[in-house]
Amino acid sequence: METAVFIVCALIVLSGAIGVVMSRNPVHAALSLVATLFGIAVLFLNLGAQLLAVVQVIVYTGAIVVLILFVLMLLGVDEDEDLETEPIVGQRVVAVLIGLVLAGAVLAVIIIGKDAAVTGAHSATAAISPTVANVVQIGQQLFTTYVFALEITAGLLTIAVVGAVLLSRRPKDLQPIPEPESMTEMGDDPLTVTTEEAAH
Amino acid sequence: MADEAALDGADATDSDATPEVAPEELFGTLLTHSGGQLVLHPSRETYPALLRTLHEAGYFSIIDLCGVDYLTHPGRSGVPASVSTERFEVVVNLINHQQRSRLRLRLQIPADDARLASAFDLYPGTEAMERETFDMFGISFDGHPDLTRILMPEDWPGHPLRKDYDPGRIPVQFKGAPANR
Amino acid sequence: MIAAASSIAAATVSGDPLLAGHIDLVIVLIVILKVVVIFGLMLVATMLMIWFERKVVSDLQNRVGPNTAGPFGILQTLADGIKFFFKEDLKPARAQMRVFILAPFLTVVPAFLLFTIVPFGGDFSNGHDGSVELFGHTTYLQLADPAIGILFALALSSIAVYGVMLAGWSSGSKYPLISSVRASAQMVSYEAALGLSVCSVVLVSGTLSTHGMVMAQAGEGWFSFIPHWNIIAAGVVPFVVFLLASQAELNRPPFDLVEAEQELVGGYHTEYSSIRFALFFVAEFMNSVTMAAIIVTLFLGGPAGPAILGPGWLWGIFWFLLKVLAFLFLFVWIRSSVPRVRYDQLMDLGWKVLIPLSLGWVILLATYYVARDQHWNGVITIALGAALGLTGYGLLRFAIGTSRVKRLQGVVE
Amino acid sequence: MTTTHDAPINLAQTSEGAQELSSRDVIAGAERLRELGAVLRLSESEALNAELEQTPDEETMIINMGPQHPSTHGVLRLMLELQGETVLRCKPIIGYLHTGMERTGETLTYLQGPTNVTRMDYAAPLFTELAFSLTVEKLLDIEVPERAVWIRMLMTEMNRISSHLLFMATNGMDLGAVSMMLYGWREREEALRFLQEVTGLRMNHNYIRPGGVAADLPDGWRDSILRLLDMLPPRLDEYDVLMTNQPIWRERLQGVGAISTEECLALGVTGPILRSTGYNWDLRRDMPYMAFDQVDFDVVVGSYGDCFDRFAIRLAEIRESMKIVRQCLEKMPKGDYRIQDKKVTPPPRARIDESMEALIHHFKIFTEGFKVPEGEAYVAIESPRGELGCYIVSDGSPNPYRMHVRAPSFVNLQTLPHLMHGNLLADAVAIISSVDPILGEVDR
Repeated sequence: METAVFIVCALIVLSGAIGVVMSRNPVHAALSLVATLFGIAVLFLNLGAQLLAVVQVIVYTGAIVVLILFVLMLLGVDEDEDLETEPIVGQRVVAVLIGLVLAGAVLAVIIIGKDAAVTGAHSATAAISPTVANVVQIGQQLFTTYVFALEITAGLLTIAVVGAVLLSRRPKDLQPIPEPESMTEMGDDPLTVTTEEAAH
Repeated sequence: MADEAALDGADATDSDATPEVAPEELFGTLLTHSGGQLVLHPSRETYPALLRTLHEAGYFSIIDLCGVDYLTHPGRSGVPASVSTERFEVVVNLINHQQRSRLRLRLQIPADDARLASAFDLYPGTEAMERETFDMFGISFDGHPDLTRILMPEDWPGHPLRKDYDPGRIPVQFKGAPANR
Repeated sequence: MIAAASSIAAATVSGDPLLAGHIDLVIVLIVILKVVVIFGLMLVATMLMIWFERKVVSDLQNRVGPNTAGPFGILQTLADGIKFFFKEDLKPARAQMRVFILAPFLTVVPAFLLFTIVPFGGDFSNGHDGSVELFGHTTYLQLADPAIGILFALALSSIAVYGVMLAGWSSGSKYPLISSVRASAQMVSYEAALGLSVCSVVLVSGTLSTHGMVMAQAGEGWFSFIPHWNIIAAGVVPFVVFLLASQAELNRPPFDLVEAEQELVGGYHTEYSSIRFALFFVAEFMNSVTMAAIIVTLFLGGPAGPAILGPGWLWGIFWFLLKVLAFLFLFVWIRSSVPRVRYDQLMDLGWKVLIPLSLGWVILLATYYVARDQHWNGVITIALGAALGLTGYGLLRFAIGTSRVKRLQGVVE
Repeated sequence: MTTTHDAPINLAQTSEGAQELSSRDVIAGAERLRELGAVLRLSESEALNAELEQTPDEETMIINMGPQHPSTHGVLRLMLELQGETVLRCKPIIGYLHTGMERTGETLTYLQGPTNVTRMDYAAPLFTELAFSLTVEKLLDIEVPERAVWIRMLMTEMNRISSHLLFMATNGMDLGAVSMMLYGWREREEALRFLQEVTGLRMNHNYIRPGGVAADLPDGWRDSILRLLDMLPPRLDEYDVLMTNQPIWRERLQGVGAISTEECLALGVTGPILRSTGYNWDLRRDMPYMAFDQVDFDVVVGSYGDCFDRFAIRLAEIRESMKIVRQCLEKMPKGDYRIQDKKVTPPPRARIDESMEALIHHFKIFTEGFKVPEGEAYVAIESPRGELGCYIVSDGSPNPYRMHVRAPSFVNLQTLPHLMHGNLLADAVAIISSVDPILGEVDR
């Protein structure tokens, strides 16, 4: 049963991954990514890591790919991209080379390491105990053994957010025309502020 | 018969009397009265300058601008004798909110050169009205930013409010529908 | 689709005693029976919900509403469904056809799946654990009770957005496109607020399982139930946040920007017709029912309630339906009385109010529990925590105010 | 008749191609001035040089709102250039309801005229009838009887109430307050019921005619009005709860679509939009016609010129109109409801049975119409949407030589590009609604 689920999911994951690369339409590529992520979530389930599976769906399919699609739609990149021109010269050759090197590395690890590298164990760090709840195990691991890594990751993400905000700020924003002075006298009513704020 | 004679007489005295009284003027333009309202009769050339004067005098709004085609009624009333009448007239209604007064301009536009300076620069509110007048009478307005048809379809032939325009001859156009008239 | 759900549920099941031991044919049949019953009930409930909404709205608006098909017009939805089924299915020429066809199913499948984790009956009074006897087996009156229960609901609602987004995008039309852009931003924003308010509940209940939550909120007698409810135990704040965020998540007024008729014609389903449109319609109302059920489970004790006479599980169903109906009425009431908010106001509400509020509340609750476990002085800890939270919120408001002033100055210069 | 008709019509040519927003890089100064409504604020050279949102075209989207759209109040079509959800430019395109009513007016007699003009502003039909009738009466140089004047005032104010109630309904609907739509219509229906009692029709009454009104007020009209006047105030208070004091409602409208007095005057805008900028101008009070100088009412003005002010002004104007209606009720004089001038007024029904002359006269006045002295006249009244003027040129025949109606909505629509600039798409809907255009009047 587990094997059957694994084979089906692996097929979904792989075909999704190929779809991401091969799709000419960026939205189709993003959808293929969803298939891959979903397949991985089911693989997590298959391994008994329920929490990870759900988090995978919530965070990756539910938030990240949605954001990717959001950007795609907002920018209206719905036409087929021109594949003839390469933004960076020779990037395809380099990409193929790097891909081959990575694949070779993975193969090498499997071949050299034999059973030692691919043990079939549920997890490389801690075995999932069937009796203790999933959430408890992950929580304990995260906040004891890996608390430093967790904090570093949090810090990294915060820095990334701040950086993104800084980058997206435009020093000279829209420059609308100043509002003309109205013939009517604007009182000291607090409403004045709202009016002007919203008018811009 | 007696009535007719009396009427003739009245007419005669009227036409006799007009040259004696100097024509009334306002803002350097001929002025007449119509139903209690002031009517000015500027020429096409003096129109832009008059508008500027009026704007300074507090006539901040052109409330209405429309055309009239006097093709079948050339002897119109209310126009002073010194003004030579033309086929078209553009009637502009201005309002002075401070003095609560209205002013009407009647501009004579000849049929062979149906054009007038646009009031858009001073009175942007005439944008749609001038377009409508163009659409309906074919009077073009120099200096109008976007003088296209406004009520009729883009490619409509003719100007429907001209008196020599025969309504009903042109089939109503729906895209793709055969013209069956 | 339900079969798929049950296989996931079976793989993740933890609580249901039915699946604890050896699984034989009877148990499989019981599960299938549950699936079929829930599927049918959901369809009927959706039908009734559409009728209920139209009827209540029309009452609130001084008009009659559906009154011809069946008694009180109750069959109106059925008639509409039949009509939709026989309507011509228009396919826009510029649509991305495969995605266009897929999108309605992407909305309707999560809507069905969502109900699997809702406990809708059972006797929770006097210490009973809500289990019932069915063909000689003990089971819960809910399709699945995975350990990660409520997270499953969040995951499904985050998938549900795909249907809306892709429908809008694939239509090849501009209004639906704007709608799907709105949908994606809105869903991602309110998912966060939704999740954070669920966090408070999880903290209080100590479990992610929906059955466990209902158990935690059960009590004895008539009025001992109510103090256990999370609406009180977790404070009112998470409840309010969840209620608001769920309205946004459901695209219901006043947060129905995605299909704001006055602005975007029909929103994402502008180009849809016939049964495909009906699927969106069904999914939307089904989600309303399910969301009401989830609110009831999270905050009002689900089916837990006193059993007076007769079988307790029937009382459980009765209490559950009563609470759900109350919420459905509330939804309809809100819909008929408030104008729609604007897109930027919606985002402001989500990011500047609801998310900081629910985050602060989670931290405050956590502080309280830590203080209790460590035997600190509860009052002082809470006061400190609250003061810190308020300071943080004040700083946030200040920052927002400053940025607004700066923006205005930049505009003026 | 002329060569224009002989020109073959190429149906394939029928396109609205030229009615497009011009591309951003070919915008001339005047074009930019026009689209921003900025004539008053920037000189042409400044506008050319100013770096006004030089957005590349890829980031903007042109969207057609209308002519079939739920919130464009009929067949208004707006071309919006959007950047995200922000409206950069807007171009109203009208004419979809153009039926040549001004031309039709030239073929109808003065007595038939009101049936034509009443179809222009279909939400406030009595006002167009009134403007037409007043103009004709001015050309005829006649005074209508006192009672007719007061009946006209009563009826138009009732019509103003119903028109503003319709605005309440549509404004609510446009902002998503669906219940408000039905409440507004419910109350409007009550007002229309009274109009129907008097005129026989809910809309397009053809009630106010040159020389007076079509019929006297029916029995029991006082009770109907009093019932209405009792019913409306609590309902209006309900609107305050539902809308005026609703935080979401205020958020949606306050500060949205602001316009200044100068801009309004330059654009020729009148009515509630002008008053919302704080400009104290109401033709009923400032250039009184009929007997408005004898009634006591307030002219409601706003302060900020935004959508909320326009909404609040209209709500307050309902209350003011009710005040006027109440005064009409008290001051309604006895007498004739139409002028007893044989030239203008058809003989009473009873006389037709007795007198051959009356029958002939009746026949003549309805077939041939009455002749109006040569001349031209412009009369303006304050309709619910602003100054409604009628300009008639008479050549002495029974038909107007030229009939032109200055429709307030037609002019007010010009504010849309200015009001919408820089606002969100959702605000665009609120702005259209707050301008309250009636397309029948715009296109005529």
